[in-house]
Parts: sequence; C-alpha cells; structure tokens
Amino acid sequence: MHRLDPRGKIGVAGLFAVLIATAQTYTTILAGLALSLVFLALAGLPLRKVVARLLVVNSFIFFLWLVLPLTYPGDVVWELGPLSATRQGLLFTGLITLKSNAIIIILIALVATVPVITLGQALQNLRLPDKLCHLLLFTYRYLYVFEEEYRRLVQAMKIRGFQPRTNLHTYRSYAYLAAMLLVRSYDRADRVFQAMLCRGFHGRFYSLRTFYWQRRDGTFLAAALLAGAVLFCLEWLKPSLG
Amino acid sequence: MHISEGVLSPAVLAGGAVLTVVGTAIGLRKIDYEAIPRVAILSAAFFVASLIHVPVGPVGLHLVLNGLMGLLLGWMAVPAILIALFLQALLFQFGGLTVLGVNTVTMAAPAVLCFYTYRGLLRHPGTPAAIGAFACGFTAVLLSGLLVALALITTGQAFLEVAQLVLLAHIPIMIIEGIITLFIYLFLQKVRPEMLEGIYA
Amino acid sequence: MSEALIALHNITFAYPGASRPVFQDFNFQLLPGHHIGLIGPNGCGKTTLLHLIMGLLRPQAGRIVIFGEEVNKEKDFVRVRQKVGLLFQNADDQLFCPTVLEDVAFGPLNQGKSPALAVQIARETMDRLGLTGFEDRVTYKLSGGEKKLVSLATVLAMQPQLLLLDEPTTGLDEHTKHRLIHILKNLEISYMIVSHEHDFLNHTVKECCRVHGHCCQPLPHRAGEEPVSTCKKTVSAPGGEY
Amino acid sequence: MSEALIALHNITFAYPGASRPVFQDFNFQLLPGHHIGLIGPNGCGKTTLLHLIMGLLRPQAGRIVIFGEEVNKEKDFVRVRQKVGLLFQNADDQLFCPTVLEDVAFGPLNQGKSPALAVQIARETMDRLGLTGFEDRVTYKLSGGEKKLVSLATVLAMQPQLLLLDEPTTGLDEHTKHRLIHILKNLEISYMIVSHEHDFLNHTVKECCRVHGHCCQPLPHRAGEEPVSTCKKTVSAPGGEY
Ligand SMILES: Nc1ncnc2c1ncn2[C@@H]1O[C@H](COP(=O)(O)OP(=O)(O)OP(=O)(O)O)[C@@H](O)[C@H]1O
Ligand SMILES: Nc1ncnc2c1ncn2[C@@H]1O[C@H](COP(=O)(O)OP(=O)(O)OP(=O)(O)O)[C@@H](O)[C@H]1O
Ligand SMILES: [Mg+2]
Ligand SMILES: [Mg+2]
Repeated sequence: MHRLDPRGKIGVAGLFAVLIATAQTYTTILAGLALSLVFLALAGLPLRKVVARLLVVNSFIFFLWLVLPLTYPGDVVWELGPLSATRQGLLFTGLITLKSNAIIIILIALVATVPVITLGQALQNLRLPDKLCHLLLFTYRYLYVFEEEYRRLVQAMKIRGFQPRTNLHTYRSYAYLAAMLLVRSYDRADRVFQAMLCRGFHGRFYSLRTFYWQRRDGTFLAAALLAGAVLFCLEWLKPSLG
Repeated sequence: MHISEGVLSPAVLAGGAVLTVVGTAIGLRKIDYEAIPRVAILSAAFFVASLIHVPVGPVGLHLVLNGLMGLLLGWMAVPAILIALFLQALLFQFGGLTVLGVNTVTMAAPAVLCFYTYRGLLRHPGTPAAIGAFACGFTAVLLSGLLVALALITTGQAFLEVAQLVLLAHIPIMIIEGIITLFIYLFLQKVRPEMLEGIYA
Repeated sequence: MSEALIALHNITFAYPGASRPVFQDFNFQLLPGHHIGLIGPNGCGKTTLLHLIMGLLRPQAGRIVIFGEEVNKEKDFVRVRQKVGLLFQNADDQLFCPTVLEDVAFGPLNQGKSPALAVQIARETMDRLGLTGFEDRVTYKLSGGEKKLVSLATVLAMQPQLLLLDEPTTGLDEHTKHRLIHILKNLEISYMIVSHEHDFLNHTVKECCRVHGHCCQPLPHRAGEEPVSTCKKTVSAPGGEY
Repeated sequence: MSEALIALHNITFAYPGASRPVFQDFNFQLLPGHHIGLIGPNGCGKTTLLHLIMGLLRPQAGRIVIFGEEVNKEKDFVRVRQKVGLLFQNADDQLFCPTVLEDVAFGPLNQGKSPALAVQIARETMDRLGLTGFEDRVTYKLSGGEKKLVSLATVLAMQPQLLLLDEPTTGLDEHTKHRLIHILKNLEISYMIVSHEHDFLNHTVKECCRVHGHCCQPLPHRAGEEPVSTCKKTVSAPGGEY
C-alpha cells in the first residue's frame, strides 16, 4: 500500500470521498464503510492510534447526537420528560455518523499515510497550480518552526510566573505571545528563504523521489474504479431497477 | 468551527468548492513567488492558532484569527486558509476533504470582507485603527458563525437548532478574538510595521 | 554543611521518543552561596538539567528537592519559579513583549504586584544593569548583547534567590562579556552558569563540574582540564569537597 | 597582485527604516587563496557584509565585483551563489528539509544534477565531515553542534570556490570546535570567517580585520589586540599589505 504511487491514492481517495458524501442510503454508506475498512487494513496502521484519532474528530458528531434526534420531526420512539427522540432523527444522525467516519477513514488510510512533502510534489504533478503547491510545502515546513518557537515562548512565560486566568492581563499576554510568534517566524521565513536562494533555489522543488506509474498502481486504480462503480450502482441505479 | 465530513448536502458542498476555487484563483494571482514564504508563515500561524487555548471562565476556547489573516493578507488569505485547513484535515482529520471548500469559505470570506470594510479605519493611526482592529477580529468570527449556520440550514431544516447553538457558541469567541486581534495589531504596529503594509496597498 | 538549595536524587529523564535517556539515576546538589559552572559537550544534557529544575520538563523517576521542599506537581513548580530565575540559552526565546519596560515588568505583575509597583521595580532593575533609557525600546530590535542584558533584567526583576544561566555569552562581543562579568560579580545570590567558554567561567565561578548521564562531576581544578577520576555514582556535592 | 575574488567599492547600505546606514562609502577586497577573519563588536555589520556579497541585501550605492565580474541584478547573484557558499549565523535558518540527506542534496539538485548523483555527492560530503550515518536523522532534532556541521555539509556539497562563515563556533563544545578547525585547515578554497572567538581565529586564519562603517581595517598582529591606526578611507586590501 505504501509503495503505491501517491497520485493514484489521492485520486481514489477523492473519488470515494465524493461518492460517499453524496450518498443518501444506508446500503451505499455501509458498503463505503466496509471499503474504507479494507483500505485501512491494507494500510496496516496501528489500530489504537486510528481509533484515538476517530474519537477526537467525532466531537462535532457527538454534538449532533445531543441535538438532532430530539429536534428532528417524526415518530417518537423514546421520551424523557419534555425530551423526545424520533426514529427519523436517530436514523438521520446515524447516517451522518457513518458517512463521516467512512470518509475520514479513507482519508487516514490513503492520504494521511503519504508524507506531506511527497504529497505536495504529487499534487504539483497532478497539475495543481505551482504556487499553491509551494504554499503547501512552505507552510508545512514552517509548522515545525512555529511549533518549536511557540513551545519556547510558552516556557518563557511560565518561568516568569504566568498563569492563565480570565482577565485582560492574560488576553494581552496571549496576544503578545501570538504576535511575537508571528514576527519572529516572519523573519525566520525570510532567512530560510535566503538560505534557499544561497543554495541555488530558483522556484522549483526537486525530489529525491521520482514517481513511477507501475503495474500495481494500474491494478489498484482499476480495482478502486470497479468498487466505485458498484457503490454508484447501489446508490443511484437500485431504485430504478427495483 | 470546522464542519465535519458527511453532514452537508452535495449542493452546499459543491457551492463551497466553487467559491473556494474562484477565491483561491484570485488570491494566487496576487501572490508572487517572493511572497510565498510570508504567506506560508501566516498560513502556519492560522494552523497553530487553533491549538492555543485561552481561558474564558471555566472553559478553554481556541483562537481563530481569521480577522487577523484578512487584515494582513486581503485576498491572499483565501489560499492561505485553504492550505491551513487542508493540513489540519490531513494531520488531525479536523474537517475533511469534501467539506474543505465550505470550511474555507466560512473562514476566508469574512477575512476578505473585513479587510475591505475596515481598511479605511485601520489606515488612521490611533483610536480609529484600534477600533478597526477590534472590529475586524470581532466581525470576522461573527460572520464565520453566520456562514456555518447558513451552510447547515441550507442543507436541511433539521439543522435549525444545531445552527442556533453553533451561533451561540461563537459569542464568547467573538469578544476574545476582538481583544486579541486588537493587541496583536498594536504589537505589530510598534514592532514590525512592515507587516501591516498590506492595508495601505 | 547547610541545607542544599537544589537537590536532585536518582533522576531519570528521557525525551519522548528518544532512544536513550539523557539522565539515568542522576544526582546533583547545589549549596547556598555557591557559584558553580556547568560544562560538558554538546548534547550532554546541560540545558535539560536546568529545565528539569524549573519544572519545564518532568523526570520519569527520582526526587527533586528545592529550598528544602520536594517538588512534584505543576503547583509546586509555580512556587519554585517565583524564587529561581532562568536565563535561556537563546535570548530571543525570553522576550515577547513589545517594549523593554513591559517585558521587565511582566514578572512582577504575575507575582501579583500592582502595575505602579511593577514599573518601579522594573526601572530599578534596569538602572542596576546600566539599561537606563531603554524603557521604550522595542525588544525585538535590540542587538544581541542588549537582548541578553534585558533578559537578565526580566529575570532579576522577579527578585530570585537563585539564578540559572544557560550559555549567557554566546554571540556576545568582548565588551558586553566584560559588562556581564561585572554584573555577575556584584550579585549577592547563588548562581549556576552553563558555558563552553572557560575564560568566562574562570572570571565568574570558583568551581566547575562536568555534566554526565549519572551525576555532575566536580572538576579537580579549573575548567578546561580533563579530569581523570571516573564519575561516582553517589550524591556528588559540587563544592562540598572544596 | 592577482585579481581580487571579491571587491566592494564605495558601498553604501542602510536597512529600510533605519536611522543610520550600516556602511557608508565602504571598501573591501579579498584576494585568492587568502583566509581572513572578520571581527568587530555586535551590530557593527559583519553579517550585513556577508549578505551584501551574496546579494541577499542590495546596496543603495556602490559597485560589487565578484570573480572579476560586476554583479548588480538578481541574475548575476544567482551565478555568484553557485560559486560562493555562506554558512548562516544561525544553523536553524539554514536547514529546512525534513532529513539530513535531503538537505545536503538540495544544493546539487538545484545545480541541475540528477537525483542519483546528488545523493552520491551528499554522501561523500557527509563522510568527509564525519557525518556518516546521519542521512535519515531529522534536521530539527539535532543538537546545536550537529546542526552546525550539517549546515557546513549543505554548503560544501555545492562545491563552492569561496566560503563565508558567520560565527561558526557559537555554542559548540571544545571537541566540535577542534573538528571544525581540522576541517577548515584541510579545505583548499579561500574562506572568510566572522567570529568573536580569537582563539578559534588564531587557529584558522592568518589575517584578521575589523569591520567599520567605512572599511575593513587590517589588524597589525593577531586578533585580540586593539589597533591604534585609524581607518583609512582608501581601498584597503586586507592581506595586500602583508
Ligand atoms: N526537544 C527534544 N526532543 C528530543 N531530544 C532532545 C530535545 N532537546 C534536546 N534533545 C536531546 O537531548 C540531549 C540533551 O540536550 P540538551 O539541550 O540538554 O544538551 P546541552 O548539554 O544543553 O547541549 P548544548 O551545549 O548544545 O546546548 C541531546 O542529545 C539532544 O539531542
Ligand atoms: N533586518 C534588519 N532591519 C533593521 N536593522 C537591522 C536588521 N538587521 C540588522 N540590523 C542592524 O544593522 C546593524 C548591523 O547588523 P549585523 O547583523 O550586520 O551585525 P553583526 O556585526 O553581524 O553583529 P553580531 O556580532 O551581533 O552578529 C545592527 O545595528 C543591527 O541592529
Ligand atoms: Mg544547551
Ligand atoms: Mg552577525
């Protein structure tokens, strides 16, 4: 899985994300979820980390569970005092939950396994605007600069007895922290760019990796297209057949 | 506030994607190669800002800073925010791929709007600029909240209550963002006025 | 022998994800009124040691006793940071307010002093270090030497009982180095200096010790000479043997 | 007297927004095969001088001639940067690729070498500096000393004809400093070193000169002694007088 051409993986992930996002029936979405689990198994990622990730990103979904079943019009199946949940509401929220998780799992299995640097180069290869890809690569590179400088400045605040509270001093200090971070990183960005110029950079990122489209990539794409077609039929052709 | 995958209707998703493509194209046209590292820095800042939690009473809320992005970047804020959201989706799975367009619009449209609305005020140093900076941070979050609510409601009437709650949750963030944007603006004005030249352009 | 200001007992510390711990069963002790220099090769753990004392990093095992009290939790370290001042290896990491006066007053404000009093303390500290007239200078635009001195002022403004200095002379010219030596000689509190410059240490401290994975080994004479004895695994009191 | 490698004629340079220019009518010259040390207090303009030579900053007036050709436009400096290597004052500014090997190969790739050849050059350079086995280390997790050496490798991999080193020893321990001295002594190209450490300069260069606003003043003897003569306003060739 990890040796597949990143361009193919990006394309397949995009295809399924769109298919599942537009699907409206449980059959399709369950099939999509099954497919996403197949990808996940192929990617061989540590399961515990994936589950931890999924728990975190489901917070918005959790919030929907608190509201939607209670407000959705339909047949009441459960009541507690003034609160009542409807069958349609529960079904609807369940659908959203499955959809959301299926797409996220596909994203984790196919795209998040590609190093961002490779991803940037692959996107450039897929004819996305050069400037956008450069922006992606630079932003990723600066994330570390930022994170490191952020960590240091927070330590500087700590050793001088700073404790966050709900007051103006706290907000001002946080604003200064953010602003100092900006200014320093901005200058650092300039210097890093100068360092790149000094080493002959002229607007093009070379990679030590070159992308080769191999047989297994073709196989993967063909299999994925087939699965996609099945999903498509499930969703849109079934009603007319039935 | 990121909207998750799988919530919105295809029409809303498509609308967000189209708007984002147009906005990004305009933004990219304004970026020359020399400016890429600087835009990237702000993009990274926007990414990291959502990891900074500030206390508001008993809870911690994270910064948004889209007002500041608009103030510093104008149209260029669109690609910058797009990239930051893309990386967040990739590294933390906040938001996602299909909602990338909608999420970018809810964050970036207020940024660009605030840039043009408050540019006049910000050009006058002293109290007008300070008011402008506060309003910029405040309004940008307010508009973001409204756009998120709008995206939800156009998806389906079922989301009406959810949208109201989302909007409600934005109120404390608006005030905090206003204050923080104000102080950041004052800091930059004193320490590195060159970074603010965008509003004079 | 009076009670130690700082005592580390059997500390074990490894950075998350690192293959080897920086410290294993590490012991260290600083006695009141002592001025000591810490030396050792790059990456041996000098900075890590200072950060452990300040509670910016937490050991995986062992006990830290500061001013006679054992410190474990964040709350204990908040109190430690009121009494111990740390000068970072990189002055850029220490300053984050727009102007010098605000930065120097930041610590006293966090200690709960009124703004008027904080400003007064800040001014006095700056006068003492020869920084009169710097109040409204932008911290970010100071020269390397000035940044170091202002950082020192921000730390001294909190009226610490103990000072930890991490490579205070890097990048400073001769003149500023001499000014720093003069300032340190006139301080009445204990301090500990990390430095690679033996010349500077000869002027500012009476004892040096070399940081190892297990202990701080007192050097028989002055810095710069390779000691022959091997590191003892007991509590080594740098200074207790002089 | 052979032709100068670098010649600066009547250069005037001020940072935008600064009240005073750093250089005014500044003259400087470096002859082939010479190794010189640049000294001077913090903020006198040493780093600025190196950045002017690399075209990272542009003078407001004056002429810069490098390898016998006058350089003015960005295009001219692109060629200069293929032949002149600059080691930045701060190694963090210099390294920007995720792994050491990618960083060292970045320069050769920009010079149009094939990925295979670039990797080979990178490995050879790293071997020469004793960095074998560092290929896959993450650049931002190296210790201070290691970062400096890797930065040097990235510069040497471009096979420059002239090396500019900006405070190469800050924060390095004795051992690494000696390694650096050894490496520099075995280089066959000209170099110029900015440093505050006279000891280090004594081992690596034969002549020192002090940077002023108007010229580089050759020092009569070794570094560390205050010269009595005042700065001459004519073209002063550091080395030409020895
Ligand atoms: N954030 C970090 N994550 C992982 N490892 C780290 C981190 N910081 C330091 N290290 C490692 O821990 C060890 C000790 O680092 P430390 O910074 O304490 O060294 P030091 O003695 O201060 O060196 P120097 O003289 O270069 O400042 C080094 O091997 C270093 O690579
Ligand atoms: N980006 C900048 N903007 C404005 N002024 C600057 C900038 N960089 C440096 N200066 C100023 O220009 C002068 C020369 O700076 P430079 O960095 O060349 O000094 P230096 O000799 O390298 O000092 P050091 O020994 O501290 O490295 C200093 O007064 C400094 O404050
Ligand atoms: Mg250190
Ligand atoms: Mg310098």
